[in-house]
Amino acid sequence: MLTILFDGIAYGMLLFVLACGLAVTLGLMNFVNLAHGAFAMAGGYLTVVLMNSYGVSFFLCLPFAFLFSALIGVVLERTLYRHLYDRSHLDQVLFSVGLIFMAISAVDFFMGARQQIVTLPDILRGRIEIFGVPVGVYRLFIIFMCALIMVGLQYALAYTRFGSRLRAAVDDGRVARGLGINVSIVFAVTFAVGSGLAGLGGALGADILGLDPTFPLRFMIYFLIVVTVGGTSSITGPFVASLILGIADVAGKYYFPALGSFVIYAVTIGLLLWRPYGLVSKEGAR
Amino acid sequence: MTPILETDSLVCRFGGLVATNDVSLKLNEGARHALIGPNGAGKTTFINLLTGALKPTSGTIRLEGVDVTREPAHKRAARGMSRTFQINQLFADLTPLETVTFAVLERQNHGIDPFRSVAGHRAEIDEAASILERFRLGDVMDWKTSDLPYGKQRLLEIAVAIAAKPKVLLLDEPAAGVPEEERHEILDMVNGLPKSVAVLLIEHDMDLVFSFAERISVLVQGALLVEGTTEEVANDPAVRTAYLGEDADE
Amino acid sequence: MSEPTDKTAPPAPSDPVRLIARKTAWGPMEIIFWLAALASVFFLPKSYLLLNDIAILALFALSLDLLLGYAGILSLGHAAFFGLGAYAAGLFSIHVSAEPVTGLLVAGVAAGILGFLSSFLVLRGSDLTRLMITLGVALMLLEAANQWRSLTGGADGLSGMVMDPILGMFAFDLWGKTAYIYSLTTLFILFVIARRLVNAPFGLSLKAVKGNWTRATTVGVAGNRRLVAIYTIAAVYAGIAGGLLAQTSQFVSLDVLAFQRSADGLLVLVIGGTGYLYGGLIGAIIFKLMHDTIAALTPQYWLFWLGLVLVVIVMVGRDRIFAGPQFVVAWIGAHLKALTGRGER
Amino acid sequence: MSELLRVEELVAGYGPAVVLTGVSFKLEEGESLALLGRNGTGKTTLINSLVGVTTYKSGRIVFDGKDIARTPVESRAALGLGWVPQERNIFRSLSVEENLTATARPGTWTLERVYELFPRLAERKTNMGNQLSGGEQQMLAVARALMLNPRLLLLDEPLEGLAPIIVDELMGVLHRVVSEEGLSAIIVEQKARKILNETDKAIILDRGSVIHESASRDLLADDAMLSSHLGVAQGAARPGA
Amino acid sequence: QDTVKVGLILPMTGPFASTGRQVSTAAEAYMDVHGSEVAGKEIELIIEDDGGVPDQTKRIAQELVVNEDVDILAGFGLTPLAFATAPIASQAKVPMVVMSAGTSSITEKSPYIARTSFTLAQSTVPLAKWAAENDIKSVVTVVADYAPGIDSENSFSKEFESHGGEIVEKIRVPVANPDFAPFLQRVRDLEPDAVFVFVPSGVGSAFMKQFRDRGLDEAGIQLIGTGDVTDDDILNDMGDVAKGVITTHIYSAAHESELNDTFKEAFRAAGGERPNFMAVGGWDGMALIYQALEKTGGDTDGDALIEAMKGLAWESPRGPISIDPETRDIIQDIYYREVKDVDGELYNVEFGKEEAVKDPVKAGQ
Ligand SMILES: Nc1ncnc2c1ncn2[C@@H]1O[C@H](COP(=O)(O)OP(=O)(O)OP(=O)(O)O)[C@@H](O)[C@H]1O
Ligand SMILES: Nc1ncnc2c1ncn2[C@@H]1O[C@H](COP(=O)(O)OP(=O)(O)OP(=O)(O)O)[C@@H](O)[C@H]1O
Ligand SMILES: CC(C)C[C@H](N)C(=O)O
Ligand SMILES: [Mg+2]
Ligand SMILES: [Mg+2]
Repeated sequence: MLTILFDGIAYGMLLFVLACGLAVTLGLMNFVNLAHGAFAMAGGYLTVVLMNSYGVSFFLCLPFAFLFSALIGVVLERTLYRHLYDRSHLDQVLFSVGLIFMAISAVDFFMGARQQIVTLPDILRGRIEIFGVPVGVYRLFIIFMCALIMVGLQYALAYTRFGSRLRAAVDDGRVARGLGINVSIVFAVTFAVGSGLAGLGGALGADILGLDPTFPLRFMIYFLIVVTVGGTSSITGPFVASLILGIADVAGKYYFPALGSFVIYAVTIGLLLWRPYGLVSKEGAR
Repeated sequence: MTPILETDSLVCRFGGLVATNDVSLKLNEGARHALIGPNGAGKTTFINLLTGALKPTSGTIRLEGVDVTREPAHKRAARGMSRTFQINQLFADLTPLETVTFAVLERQNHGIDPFRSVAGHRAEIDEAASILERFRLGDVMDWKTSDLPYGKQRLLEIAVAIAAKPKVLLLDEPAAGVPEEERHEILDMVNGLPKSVAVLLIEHDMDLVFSFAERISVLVQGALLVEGTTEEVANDPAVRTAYLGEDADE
Repeated sequence: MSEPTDKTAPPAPSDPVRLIARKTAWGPMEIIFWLAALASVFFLPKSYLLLNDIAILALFALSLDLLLGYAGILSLGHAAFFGLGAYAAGLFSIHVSAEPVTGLLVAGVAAGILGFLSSFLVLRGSDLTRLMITLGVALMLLEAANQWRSLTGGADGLSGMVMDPILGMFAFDLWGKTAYIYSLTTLFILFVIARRLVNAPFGLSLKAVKGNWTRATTVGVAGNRRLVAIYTIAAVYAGIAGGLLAQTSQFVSLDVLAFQRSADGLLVLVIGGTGYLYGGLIGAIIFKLMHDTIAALTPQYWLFWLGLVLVVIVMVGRDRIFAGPQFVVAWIGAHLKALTGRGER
Repeated sequence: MSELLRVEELVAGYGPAVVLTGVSFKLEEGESLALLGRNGTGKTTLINSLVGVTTYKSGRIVFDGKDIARTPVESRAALGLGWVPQERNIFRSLSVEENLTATARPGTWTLERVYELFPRLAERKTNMGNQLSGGEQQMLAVARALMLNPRLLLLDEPLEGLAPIIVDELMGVLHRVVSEEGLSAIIVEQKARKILNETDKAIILDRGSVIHESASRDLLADDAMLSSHLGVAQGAARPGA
Repeated sequence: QDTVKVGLILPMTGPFASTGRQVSTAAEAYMDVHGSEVAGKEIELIIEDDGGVPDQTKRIAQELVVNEDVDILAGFGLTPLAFATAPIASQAKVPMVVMSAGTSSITEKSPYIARTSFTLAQSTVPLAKWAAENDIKSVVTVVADYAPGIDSENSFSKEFESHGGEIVEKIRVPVANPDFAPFLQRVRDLEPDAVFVFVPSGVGSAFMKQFRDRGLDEAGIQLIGTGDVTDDDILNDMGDVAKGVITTHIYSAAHESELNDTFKEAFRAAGGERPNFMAVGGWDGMALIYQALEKTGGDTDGDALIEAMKGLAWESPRGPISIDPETRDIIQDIYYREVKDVDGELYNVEFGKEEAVKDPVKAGQ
């Protein structure tokens, strides 16, 4: 029972780590970056290459994965993404799907179509007992990382001026600039952080979720569910959503294995009907 | 005679804030009534309650004697309640002609007609065009609405509201953003509506209010402070301190 | 910024009807488009199979355009209706009657019923919410089809369909000729109906509801009901498209319900542009041809080039690409003007 | 008094469309200017061009001795421009207080001081930007500009939608800061007479250029001028024509 | 002209791209080794991508037949892809060589279908027998929820129960499943002697790692499965967790024979890394086509070719195989293997075999 709860939490947290970058780019910047998973994939593959070919330690790979994806993010943001902020969501969809396609093919070309495997260091393997409940060490580690990210983001967005300047820039970029906010830098930094978080998520998730070139498409739906159910106006929303969905999915599969993925979709629809603008939302009725 | 529009102890809260506090107001057929009050007094909120854009916390709204408190906005509109918005609510991608034609078609319940082309509804288009002419929008009726200068958009906002041939017309600061010399014209046009139409006007331009309204209600912090004729209100000391300021009549 | 329409030659204000009619009349480009489609039946015998695919995809995208372009409802789960139509047509042909036209109607009706029922789920919320709810519905249907193996064949697909000749006269052939003509005809008929629909007051009211919900409601429109109506109609269209696929390929697999199917439809529509009905059609032609050509050159990495094209379309701008030749002329013109010093710069 | 702003033959518009066809005027430090003109004559476009959010074509904008016509938009606020856009453009997902602090720059205008000026805002400080009444939004837009601690305030119809008593108060404050704190201001207003009493200078725009420039006092006395350029006239000018 | 066109339709992109890659590389490798001329005819291989979507497979097959005049259709990475195309083979009388799909009933869908891959029942039945004989009394099955998975679930439980074993529970997991945790936890709580697993190759490693991390091995539960979980393609990267896993399958890259060495080398030369059981299906598919053409003397008539294929027997890199003349399905040896470290690399090392296994599903009918 408690093990299932713990697994659900860990799974939810993993979803959160993967999706929180999207919560930043889609939720806060209002850019429908479906290619989010591609940045996650970049982090995952970097980890695989560094570990398997250069023997770099897994722990060191994590910050590298963040930086690597952030770097790709910032380069793409400066060259391509920034031209699309004021375009329609549909154009953004088309563009980011195009990027996904290119990423999938490119990874396939360089790394092959097969599954890549990350071998975790021994201290992260196995399980330990906490209050009599056996828990997976790696899952515990993910929960820990997630808490760290959550606190960091929450602090940056709610307690610094950066958060309000970002939201101002998103609400009305033209006026924000007129009032002295350097919108392009704010966006570039935010985008880099969002991509970097994706990369970190990819590195952390590769072991549990597997890693192959179709990664960005396979998990796109989960990212989107988390951000939508959570609501786009905060980080806490997606966090809570990840928890609920993670627990619901794991418990659903444990208790009703025959229902397969039914549970997570049903919960998603139910939550969205209950709170159409997400769990945490500042929008009122229409 | 039953009033055409009547509210009874209407209350609306936003969290701790009482935006509308026990407001009972009557509009008779053909009324020319103004609602004034300081910023944030709850005027727009009151109109939102009347039209169904907001749901009241308590109280009732009756339109021609029928309790419409729980009715959705579109039903109230179909009963003859029409409004303008303090911040323009227009169809950016349609032309003024399409916009007003749409309103006319809907008034006649043609909106669900899926087969006859809009262009086939000649009478409605002509009616829309003549409304636009009246509002000096004739020469721009084929522009994209979003390309119109702000002042013209303001006029279109009123034209759409009038195309519905309302029984009650609620105007939320219709003259804001309109140049001085055209402000009076707008209200003249509103005045030119059939005498039976009841008009409730919100406006901060006291020249307009005093020249247009027969009765004025003053709302302060969500509650009605005074209601009376133009003179009564203009000379009410409480209104002067709360709203008009000292040099109000220069 | 878009120039106010027709600034140079202001139309006689006395004839507002013409101003409206001008936008809805059949233009020469439209007529050429359909003549070209007709010509393909005679001149492209080798491509019937591909053309048939294009026609079906075009119908699917057209149905999405009714939703997105005219009602502003973003759906990532439109495959639910496509797939339901496909299964309905398939099961109907196996268990009831192998007559294609009735089968197609059954597909449309089945999808329409689902569309009507599920439309109530998408009435509230933001774009993103609708995106996820539609997606969720489609994925749940996919799970259901997967689980209900006895009826649908589950992951193995529904095989054993054998279609009668259309109207008892035209049998489906290996070259896909009958299939293509059948699909094209269906597409054309449904297109004409859609065209009437959007040019009628109903269509205008949809644009209004999409453009500004608040204002449309204050004019007296029950926005929700209009959305339910168009959602149902779009579902019928998608169902018929699915039915066409089932009948012309005589096989139904879970893929008809897959996320990929919905996403392709959306891509196609966005490539072609929304809100003028031809977007889905043009998009389908571009997408399929592009896919087919590139995939023939590099079966492994065609996805890369397709992705690149999508990125380029967005970066350069759809309008400019479509207006290609005109744009070049206009561009040269503008620069000549600048050179002679009479331009704005 | 020294010159704060000099605009020379400014040509600007939106994309390819030219709205301002060559605007020139001057403003001294500590002076207030009324910017008048009919609907659609380019008042907003002029203000926006000073802020930098239109398409600049040619001409000079000399602010404090430096040509800022090509200075990036976001740097102009730091130079001392404070903008109140015509449509207020309150950041809807920021609370009232965040709206004030997000762009604030250090100086004499602080949260306390603007709350003192608009007590209404202090009462509503946790409301989101889109949960304000029209007039409250207007107050917030002005307060937000003041929090930038600018040297030149650009006010595009700041009085629109404000209750008469607030209008008086705001005009009083503007008058005080201009005369006592050496701030300058350009104020767009539809009601010429209301504003001319409170400003030093006035210019009238028509079809994208200045057709009249004088001391406010003189214009106020010039009934002919007022009625021919601002008074009742048939049909608004078409843009760019 | 004297060319024989072979249309090879495979998922070259999408989630099953690695299947397509293995098969197509092996087919090309076969042609590199054996030349492109058979019985005086030039073999032309046309590789097409169907992305794993059945209606695409079918359309491509149809186009190849009517426009390109292909003589033989081949490939078919997944069961539904083969099902969708079967009617085309019948209608156009073109032989269809199934090189990868593994559901038993495929060959029954058209008299023109022959298979060089395997059926899942073929692999699982010997495994069930082995389990029963090796002191395993109770088993939980975990299979991917699609036709091959269900085939394997059915044939395993039938065989296992017939030997007196007990199937405690049958769990089906979604094909695209992000996390095995809940399923594995359930298995653990059910405490069977062993868990039988079939998941498509690729997903296997995640399954195995979580199996260990969750301590199922410490709880005394043995992991057994078809060779898909220890797919040669990725086996080496799995690390310690894979060691000691017992599987049954048709092919191991560690199979010791000269022919297998040739195969592996050719495969590498054609751009692959380590060939797996899908690759060998592609290699043997080409072998089947070559031999059938030899037999007909270059005649490409569909009936003649399929007739020629029946009963063919030859030595494959996996061992001896033949085509059952009745069912046109493959008859082959099934090997018992254990994952072991061989010179620093992980391999499925064979330790026994079941000879000439026919598809048990069809044999049982
Ligand atoms: N974003 C825009 N794109 C294109 N043209 C515009 C835009 N904004 C304004 N215009 C045009 O520029 C001209 C000048 O408009 P502007 O808003 O500067 O006038 P204004 O004097 O401020 O009028 P008002 O009194 O209505 O506020 C108008 O004709 C208008 O149609
Ligand atoms: N959605 C909301 N949530 C919370 N408070 C709100 C909301 N909408 C309005 N308010 C508050 O309710 C009060 C009344 O607002 P309302 O818009 O009715 O004022 P008003 O009388 O129209 O003022 P104005 O003359 O400035 O337009 C204001 O103080 C406003 O801040
Ligand atoms: C084991 C796999 C090669 C089986 C194949 N994926 C099929 O669908 O039949
Ligand atoms: Mg108001
Ligand atoms: Mg203006």
